[in-house]
Amino acid sequence: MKTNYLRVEFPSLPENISLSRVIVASFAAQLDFTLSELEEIRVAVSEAVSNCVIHGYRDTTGEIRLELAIKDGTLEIVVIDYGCGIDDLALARTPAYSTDPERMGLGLVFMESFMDEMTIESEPGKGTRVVMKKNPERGKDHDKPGD
Amino acid sequence: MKTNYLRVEFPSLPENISLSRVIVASFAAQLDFTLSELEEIRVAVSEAVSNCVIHGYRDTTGEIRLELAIKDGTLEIVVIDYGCGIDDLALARTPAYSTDPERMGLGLVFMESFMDEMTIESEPGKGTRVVMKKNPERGKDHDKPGD
Amino acid sequence: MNIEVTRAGSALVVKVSGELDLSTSPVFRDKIEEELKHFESFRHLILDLGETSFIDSSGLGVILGRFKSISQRGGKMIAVNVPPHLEKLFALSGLLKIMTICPTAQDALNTL
Amino acid sequence: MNIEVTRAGSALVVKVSGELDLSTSPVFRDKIEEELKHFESFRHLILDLGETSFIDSSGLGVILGRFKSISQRGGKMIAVNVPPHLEKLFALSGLLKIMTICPTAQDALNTL
Ligand SMILES: Nc1ncnc2c1ncn2[C@@H]1O[C@H](COP(=O)(O)OP(=O)(O)O)[C@@H](O)[C@H]1O
Ligand SMILES: Nc1ncnc2c1ncn2[C@@H]1O[C@H](COP(=O)(O)OP(=O)(O)O)[C@@H](O)[C@H]1O
Repeated sequence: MKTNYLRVEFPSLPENISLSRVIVASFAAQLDFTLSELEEIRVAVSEAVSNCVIHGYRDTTGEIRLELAIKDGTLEIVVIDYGCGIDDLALARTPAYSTDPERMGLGLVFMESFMDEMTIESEPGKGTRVVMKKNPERGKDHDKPGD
Repeated sequence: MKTNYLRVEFPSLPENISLSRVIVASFAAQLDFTLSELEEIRVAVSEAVSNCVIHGYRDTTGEIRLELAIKDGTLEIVVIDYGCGIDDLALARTPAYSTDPERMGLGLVFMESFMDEMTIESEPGKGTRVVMKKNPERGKDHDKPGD
Repeated sequence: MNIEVTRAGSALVVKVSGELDLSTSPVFRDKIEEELKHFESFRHLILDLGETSFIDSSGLGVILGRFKSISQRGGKMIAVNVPPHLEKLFALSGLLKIMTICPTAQDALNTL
Repeated sequence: MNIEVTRAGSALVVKVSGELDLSTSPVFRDKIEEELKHFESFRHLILDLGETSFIDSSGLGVILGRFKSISQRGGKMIAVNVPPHLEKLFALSGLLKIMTICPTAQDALNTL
């Protein structure tokens, strides 16, 4: 079974959100995800990285760390910021809840819906760490050729 | 003038060479490179990362580090391995020279031809560090919208 | 992202190509608000998503914002040529409940 | 990368789609060597690069290797539908000096 990883660091600039989607989609393509699953992964990553930009670092620019891994046929995505953190995690996870009146409060909902597993750890003033996992629907008995 | 960076670490697996091309091309697209220049950048990165895989780590797997930056409108690409290193740099840079009889000895030639600047530092037993720079032909007075 | 705006009677037809996310959605918002400001005669907004490759919650947020602008004018907002993966997002976000979807721009114009 | 092999008289026509680099070139090499081994009647190799999106020096290396196999059989190797950015690589690498390029596979077959 294939094992691989990719660790990425970049500043919290809006134009790096699309870059993070490209990186994750290309990495995830090493597993046998369907196009529709890759689309879901792209949305989940986009939400997690956007949150670091908008909420974690707000009007400042800080560093975002993206850790990708393939372990036992599962894709693991970790998104980390060293920003303001989340005071009340349960509240933050409530659908339609947002501290920003302009936003829909759907980012965490999408991450939960589109990935098999999603956990958040956060410490106010220290930052936030989101871990997401997803398995290809087509099962684990299907490895890509040429490896 | 835009400033950005991206630092990436991944294991020296052959399937990560295409991944590194995708990452660099997406990052480089934040500057105003032509398609033909992006093609040249893709080849240069492919050569540098392939060298880490084939020569730097040979039959072992080690870590490759890719550091990308946009500074004053110039793309900078640094490719680092912690592998065997190069004994004789001048010899290595000779066109058609290769320590592997199966290979063409053109990797360093391509990197030099396709990038504006290319330097290598290497220490036998410690590893190799290649720095490449390229400026978009279309000039520095042309910044992308939306930044 | 690229935005193409055309006019059809009392409707503004906006075709979005590429990706609508945090970095591109302000451009989308400003472009539409500007058109609505300059042309008081527009009541409806037809959003053509046939060439839209990606939308996330930041993109949905600006779409919802335009729905509100249009509703305030007493107009309708209709999305057309919506690819399946985007329709799923619309459903999940609840936007499907307030926004109409039609197969094509012509179908949308016929309902106005 | 994907390889499509067809036969045209004494020539093997190999169409490569996608990227030819360190990770895919062994598959390319093995596929062609296998065909050449099984079918002694092939003398020539026509390499269709119309759908090849990327080649680096690892890819050029396996192309050169196939040129050598074919030369040993007294055959010719001809590249067809070569995109401009690949022709530049062929020139830089010196491969253009030993390998023929034709616009289409039919043109190549006509020269044999
Ligand atoms: N990385 C983060 N850093 C700080 N706060 C966050 C982070 N991610 C989420 N939050 C908080 O959780 C809330 C809900 O997030 P989310 O569901 O993504 O919705 P939205 O981004 O639309 O606000 C945010 O409004 C914010 O207060
Ligand atoms: N990262 C590296 N680590 C160790 N040796 C290297 C590295 N990069 C290049 N070399 C040495 O330099 C030589 C020339 O490299 P290059 O021009 O890329 O040609 P090739 O890869 O075809 O051998 C290689 O054969 C190898 O001996």
